[in-house]
Amino acid sequence: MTMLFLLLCPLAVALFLLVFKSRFAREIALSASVAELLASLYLAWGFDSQGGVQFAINQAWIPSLGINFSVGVDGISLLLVLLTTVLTPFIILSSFSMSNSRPSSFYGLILLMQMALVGVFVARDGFLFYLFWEIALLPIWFISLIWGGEGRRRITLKFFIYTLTGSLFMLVGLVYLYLQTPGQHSFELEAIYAAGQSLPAMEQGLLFWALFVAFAIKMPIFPFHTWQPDTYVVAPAQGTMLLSGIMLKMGIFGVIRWLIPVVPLGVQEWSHVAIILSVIGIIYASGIAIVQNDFKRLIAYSSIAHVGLIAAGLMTLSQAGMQGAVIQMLSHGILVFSLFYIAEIFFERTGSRVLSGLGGIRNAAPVLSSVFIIVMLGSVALPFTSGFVGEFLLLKALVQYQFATGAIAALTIILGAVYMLRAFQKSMSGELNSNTNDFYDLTTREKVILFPMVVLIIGIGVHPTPLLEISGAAVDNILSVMANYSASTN
Amino acid sequence: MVGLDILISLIPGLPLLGFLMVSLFNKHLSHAMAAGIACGSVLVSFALSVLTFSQLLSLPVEQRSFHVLLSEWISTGNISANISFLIDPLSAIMLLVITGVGLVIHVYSVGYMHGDPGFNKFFSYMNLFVFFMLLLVMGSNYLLMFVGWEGVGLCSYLLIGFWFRNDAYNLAANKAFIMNRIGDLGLLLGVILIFIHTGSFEYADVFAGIPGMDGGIITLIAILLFIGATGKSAQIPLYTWLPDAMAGPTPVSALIHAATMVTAGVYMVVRNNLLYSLAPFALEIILVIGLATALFAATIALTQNDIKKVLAYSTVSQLGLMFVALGLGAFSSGIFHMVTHAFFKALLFLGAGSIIHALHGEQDIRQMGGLKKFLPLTHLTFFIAVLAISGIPPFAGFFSKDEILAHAFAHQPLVWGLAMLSSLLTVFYMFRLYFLTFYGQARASAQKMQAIHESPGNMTIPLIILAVLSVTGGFLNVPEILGGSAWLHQFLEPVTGASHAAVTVHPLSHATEYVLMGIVVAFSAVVIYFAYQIYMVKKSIPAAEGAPSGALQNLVYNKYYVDEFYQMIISRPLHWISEKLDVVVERLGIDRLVNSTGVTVVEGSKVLRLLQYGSIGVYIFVMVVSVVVLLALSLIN
Amino acid sequence: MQTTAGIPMDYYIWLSAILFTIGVLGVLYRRNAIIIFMCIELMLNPVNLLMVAFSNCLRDVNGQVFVFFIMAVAAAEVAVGLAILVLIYRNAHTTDINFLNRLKW
Amino acid sequence: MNAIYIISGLGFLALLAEVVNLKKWLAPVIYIGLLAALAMLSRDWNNPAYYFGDMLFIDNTSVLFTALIIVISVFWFWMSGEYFREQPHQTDRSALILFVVLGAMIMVSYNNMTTLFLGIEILSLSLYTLAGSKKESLLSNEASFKYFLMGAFATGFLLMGIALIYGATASFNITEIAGYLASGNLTLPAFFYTGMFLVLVGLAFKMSAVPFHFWAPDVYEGSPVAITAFMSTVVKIAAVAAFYKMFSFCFGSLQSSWIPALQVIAVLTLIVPNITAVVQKNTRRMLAYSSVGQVGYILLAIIAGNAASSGAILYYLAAYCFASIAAFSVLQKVEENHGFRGLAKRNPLLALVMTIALLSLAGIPPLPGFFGKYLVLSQALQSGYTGLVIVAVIASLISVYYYFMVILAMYTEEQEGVKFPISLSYKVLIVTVLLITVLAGLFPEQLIGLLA
Amino acid sequence: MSLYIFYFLSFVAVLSALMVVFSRNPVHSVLYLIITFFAIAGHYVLLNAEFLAVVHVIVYAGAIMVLFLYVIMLLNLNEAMEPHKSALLKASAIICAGLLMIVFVGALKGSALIAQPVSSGGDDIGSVKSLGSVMFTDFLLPFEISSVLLLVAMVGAVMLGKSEKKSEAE
Repeated sequence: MTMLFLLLCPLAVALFLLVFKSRFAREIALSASVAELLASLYLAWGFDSQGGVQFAINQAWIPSLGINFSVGVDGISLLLVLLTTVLTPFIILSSFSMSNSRPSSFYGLILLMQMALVGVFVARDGFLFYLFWEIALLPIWFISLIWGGEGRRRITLKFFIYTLTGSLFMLVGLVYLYLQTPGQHSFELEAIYAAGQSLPAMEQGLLFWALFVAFAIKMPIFPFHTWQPDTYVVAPAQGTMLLSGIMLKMGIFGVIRWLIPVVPLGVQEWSHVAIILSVIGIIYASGIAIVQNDFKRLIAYSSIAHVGLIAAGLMTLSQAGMQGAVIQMLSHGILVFSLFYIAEIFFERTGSRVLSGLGGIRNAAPVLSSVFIIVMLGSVALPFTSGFVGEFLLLKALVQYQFATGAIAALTIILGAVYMLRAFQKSMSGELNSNTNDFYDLTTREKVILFPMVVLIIGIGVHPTPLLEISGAAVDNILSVMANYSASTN
Repeated sequence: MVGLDILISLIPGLPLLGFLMVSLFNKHLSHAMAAGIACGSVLVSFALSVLTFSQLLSLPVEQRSFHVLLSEWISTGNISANISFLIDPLSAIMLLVITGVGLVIHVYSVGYMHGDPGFNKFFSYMNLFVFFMLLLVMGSNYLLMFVGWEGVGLCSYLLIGFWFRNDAYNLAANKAFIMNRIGDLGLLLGVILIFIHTGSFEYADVFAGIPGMDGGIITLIAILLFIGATGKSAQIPLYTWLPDAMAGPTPVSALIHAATMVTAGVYMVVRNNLLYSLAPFALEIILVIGLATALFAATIALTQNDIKKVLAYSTVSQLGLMFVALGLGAFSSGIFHMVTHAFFKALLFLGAGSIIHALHGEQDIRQMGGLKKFLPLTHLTFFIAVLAISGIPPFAGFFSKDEILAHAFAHQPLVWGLAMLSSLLTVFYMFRLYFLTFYGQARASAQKMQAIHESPGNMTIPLIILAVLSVTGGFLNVPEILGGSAWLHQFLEPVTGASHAAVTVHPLSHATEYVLMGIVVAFSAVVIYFAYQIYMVKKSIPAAEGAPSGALQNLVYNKYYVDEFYQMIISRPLHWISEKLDVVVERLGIDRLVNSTGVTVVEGSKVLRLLQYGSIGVYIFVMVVSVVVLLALSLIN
Repeated sequence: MQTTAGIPMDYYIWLSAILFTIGVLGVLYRRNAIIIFMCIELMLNPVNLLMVAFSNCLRDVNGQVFVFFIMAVAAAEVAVGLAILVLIYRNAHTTDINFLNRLKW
Repeated sequence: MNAIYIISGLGFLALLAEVVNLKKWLAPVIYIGLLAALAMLSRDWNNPAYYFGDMLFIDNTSVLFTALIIVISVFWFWMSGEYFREQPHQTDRSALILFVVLGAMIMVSYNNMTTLFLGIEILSLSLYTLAGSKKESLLSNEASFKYFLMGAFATGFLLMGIALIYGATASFNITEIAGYLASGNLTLPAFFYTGMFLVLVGLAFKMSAVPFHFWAPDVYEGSPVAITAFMSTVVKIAAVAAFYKMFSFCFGSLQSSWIPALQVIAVLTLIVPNITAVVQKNTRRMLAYSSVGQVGYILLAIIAGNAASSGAILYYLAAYCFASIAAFSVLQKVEENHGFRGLAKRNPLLALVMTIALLSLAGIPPLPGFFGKYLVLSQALQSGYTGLVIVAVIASLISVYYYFMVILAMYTEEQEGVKFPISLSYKVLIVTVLLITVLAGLFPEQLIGLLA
Repeated sequence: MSLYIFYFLSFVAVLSALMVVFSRNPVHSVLYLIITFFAIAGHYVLLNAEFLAVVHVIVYAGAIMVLFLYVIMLLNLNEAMEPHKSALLKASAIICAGLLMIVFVGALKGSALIAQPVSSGGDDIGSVKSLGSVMFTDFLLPFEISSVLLLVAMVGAVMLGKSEKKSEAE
């Protein structure tokens, strides 16, 4: 029931808002997202971290094509659902100060997006997964298009087509797997696993690429990332938050759920390439972030770097790597949301996100400054912040995988510090200038948004164990698939 | 009676609490209350440290270790890191130094920071620093040490950039953080490797596992950890942040950049003495780098005119000396020097702070002089500190430095020679500083001289306390030949003893030791005389900025252009590469490639649409051709 | 195989092919819409001929019946086609097919 | 079968309405007639039978295609009602349209070359006139003329093909021909294959498959918009159904000989129009190219030649037709009101409907266009045509570009011009089409299952 | 004997067909086309399809070509108004048609009929009687729909041909 509510509540409210334009759109949307949050917390409450898939619903949908409405959560799904439901109310809240000529559509699209994101994370049917995956693309595209900034037409179109390219290859891959399922074909997760695992190495390798490219584009991993910085910059703040905070996790989640256990041989064969690309991406994106002057663009590149580390760690196929990836997904979601919100606050106050035009904000806004420092520390993975736990686990996995790779990837802790400190210094320190003269400190609403994030950043950093426990069983499951598989082939 | 576990947990817990209270209620607390909370928390911490220390002492030697498990931190799969504390002789000594010196400096700061708008913030940061520093030394595992390690770096960053309106200070803060991070990278990799090869982060488990490890790995780990140390303890090549870090308020320089944080590297190496003892190559590296740093920094200090810069380079140099000790395998000597150095260097900085305070921010020694009569107490304590750092018996520095030199001689006379050279240079520049500051003509502007005054009590009392410690600190470890019992050495034995199996410290004959002592003292006296001749008799004043000077002097004055060198080989290329990555690779390369697929389609579209020529003749023509082709294809089939 | 008149079936096929090709040639060669239209009629005739020949050859009446329908269609097409041509001529005063090229690209 | 009687009767009625001056009653009569035809169709469901000797064969497949044609026609009349009323020759046009429907119905149920040929001609001749029905417009004239001339030319090839096949098999009856070909113990004369390929050309022309598609963009652009809508839906269904029946059923046993050619045609049909559409500024012309491009996917299903192909084709056509009807309904209103720029502000409902329609055409889930493409591609993949599938995927990516350009124009550009109202009936129409589209996307099983 | 008649008729048909294509005057084209039709009618006679031959002459020569001629004269087309294609286009048209011919040659050469007669119509398959019986039994439906076809053509032609002013006045 809760599962259905999680999917239907935002959908229903979204449709309501899209069809009947309401004057209280934002209040309605906020309530819906809070209800969603409560529902997901209820889910977490009843979740048994030792159990397998829970709250499952499996209903035939298109039986002739072997497609079922099959949803359920395991630990990893649950955490990502929580990330989605936690961030969405804050994203909605963050938009309250936005001048918006079509609020009803805006919030409708955000809720639609939430539905799709939750759907992606809970789907246990290949087709359903693809469906939600694609549906998620539409609202965000419209949000970026309609409420976006300069150059949005070209950029959002590129974004859409680029990500669609990947998705279509994924679809081809999924259909191929579907056709390999024995008897009456099925998209059921287990069936797809069985089908993929029974394929010879060569085909698994090809399938790896068909699926991986989709995920790599979504994350994005170097060199499939060029849609991302432009899109982040041009999208409205809430769009960017959705994109970076939650949506890019779809790609990582895809790798965990729909790639590694599906084609274990293919993954084993090609994970090295994926790791190399990811590690290049870390250094490359960090390097570019260093010279960015637009704060949003800087965050965008930093996000590529972070995601590169996640992907690299994940591809080591180790317990630490996978756990690190999961926890880092949550952490990154929170951090990047906060960063983009801070960027938005700059923009609202000064009309600019250009770092060289800011400065001295610390004088005027000590609370914001403190929050920024904490978020920044999380971003550079200082211990006792959420960023550290994941990054440490990921680096551990990478070092274990290969020392040199790990060492290169670990450069991120230096480069990350370089660009984040630079951003902080340029925007916050120094004397106030003509742009920032009228800067004022956080309003109550902004505090309501940012303080919980700060609490989460430090909370997860100091006590990550509950989260790690939730995902532990699921991660072990996936790893045992790999282990069984390599045991049976050897 | 509360359990000792809880008391131990409170040692770092209280400063954390202080930090939280002061920072969360920043606006609502008066300066006095904030100062009270901050100093009070450190005071209680200190008291608890003393209590813990006494508890430790009351136990037999082999049981002197408390392990307190506070909670689980990261736990997944086979990875398990706890928040747990280890109190053993080494951490107990560190506790005392940190909370003790920390307390003194907290009190001093109340006076020094008086009236600063960021007063509360300052104390919250200071408390946070104490918390992290305590975590660093108390943590019972590598990961917790790393937490403290990074945490103190953070506080250092926050406090260097404390006066954030000044962009130069901010840049200094960034530089400190980033250079520390370079070191941290090494440390982190080392820690990860340790875990991978021993399966645990806990010191106890790791030390048990180390002997079974491959020698190459041990050396690699040792070097990686030492990279961490070079960052935090400002050794070549990562030392340049420390002089810049003097941008922070002077108490910060005293606490963080002289007494405690920068010695974390020393602590870490001593903590891992077993590991290092099994990696002789790493020890060699430490020795060489320590020696080089000691000499290099000392020469720079000779020419500096900023009072804090001189002290900063002196710190670098002294830290180098400590690493020389570590490199020689004389771990307890390193700790000994660290302790005494904490006393007299903190005193020097606080004294300098007092001077700066008195002169309203003036830091250039060329603008000082003749301050003896205006600041008598400061002068006296400063003089004690100068004597201590110069190794004049019976001040603290004499004992600790002498021990290191003795070990050096035993290892290799050349090492001894170089180490002694550096310590003689130290003597020279310290006396140069001392003479230029307190004697001769008052060169400060009249305006500044008018308002000059001795610092208030809450600043001078700390000076006195530290002065006493600088005088007596050496008696902690009076060597046997001077009739002492080398108490500290004995006390640390449970910790450092682990390395004895692998590292043999050659004992020197008593005669040799006496001779060495004599030589050092004699030479020091000569150097003092020279300094006296130059600065008291000839009354020479360092040249003003831009005055012509010899190439060598220029080189040294400009710190060997190391900053510029780094700028040239790291910073600028990094920027250049980043710029090129952004503009060339990203926009003209990858993105262009992506866009070009789109452009190709659009261009293709422009071409293909011409096919739709509009004229029926053409359409039919193409149709017929298609039919022909189709039929021809069918024929071929 | 031969027709009842003793002429080999191949001959009719060849003849039809030639006439059909001439029709196609006319469509390609001329620009006057009416002539082109006539040439299309010229293409239909060999089809008729072929049908009849096959019908004869196969002794199957269906082929001839089909020819009636082709004729009916041809007549209907001519009616509509010429109506369109007249309409265009009324608006454009030309029957040149190349003149009608506003719709393109 | 009765449906065919009803539709032809309706056609005559429409002509009579002019004579007896009952024009006002015409529209309701047509609706009732179409619905009655639809009801009659249900009697043929699960009741395959030959009619008129063996001229027609009505089985479930043809029933569904017919039903689709009639349903689309209902919506078409609804959509074009207002436009029609303002034009002369209302009854003539209605009659011609009904005859097109008749031709289309014959084309989906034919069992004999003769019926096929006559069905095609009834349909084509009506369309030639309808395309030119905006008589004063030179563009309309041109469209009509191009369509006519090329159509007649293509008919020549079709007939030549039929004649050659007749010569080789001595029959016009496709069931007989199929049986004859399937018997397999004979060697066919070479000219049979020529005939088959000429038939392919003739039918491909009607379907507007590349390279026989040249008429389509020009005719779609020049004709009155309602007629374009009709051509791109009903006519396409009929052409596709005829092609499918001819090649999958009649020539099914000779797959190996026509599949290579069809593959080439499919690839061209996927690539050429989709690329060409990219730079189109005129939305109607863009939709024309898109409609040509959509045929490529259907060809893919025909090539795949699975048991499930007919279901896939039917679903694809239904999805495509509903989206097209929606798109053209909007287009019709928008062309009268300053184009698509800034439509979202001027009439959000139309913008929404257009967006959904375009998304469906582009194959974005969960809209039916996606399921259509999915079915087609999965079948092609199942039959091992991976290369073709990849071409189709690339083509559909390209198509996203030009569909989305319209959406961009609607949502991001500003256009001077006031909001414009649309009638209630029109609103109901487009909302209905929208709902059908969305529901068909959410519950595809029901439609796919019909032919399973 | 009939072979010679075949050759003669074929020669006439091909030659006049070519003249249709190549004569400059539209009226001449029409006349040549009529000759072609007559030649083909001759073929029908040769093939025992006398009824068809008669119908052919009536429909094509009598109705269709008259219509053509009527339109040409209505539009007053003559040699002077005849648009000309460039030599290049003409050449390419000829080459293209030549290619089509070659393909046909390739496809049709050596073809032998395999199919056996399905309905044994005997020698009188071309007679009115046999045609009629088939037309109104087997081909009843096509016969009926061709009425629709003609109706469509009629309605269409009228609709297009009607003067617009009149319709506006309605």
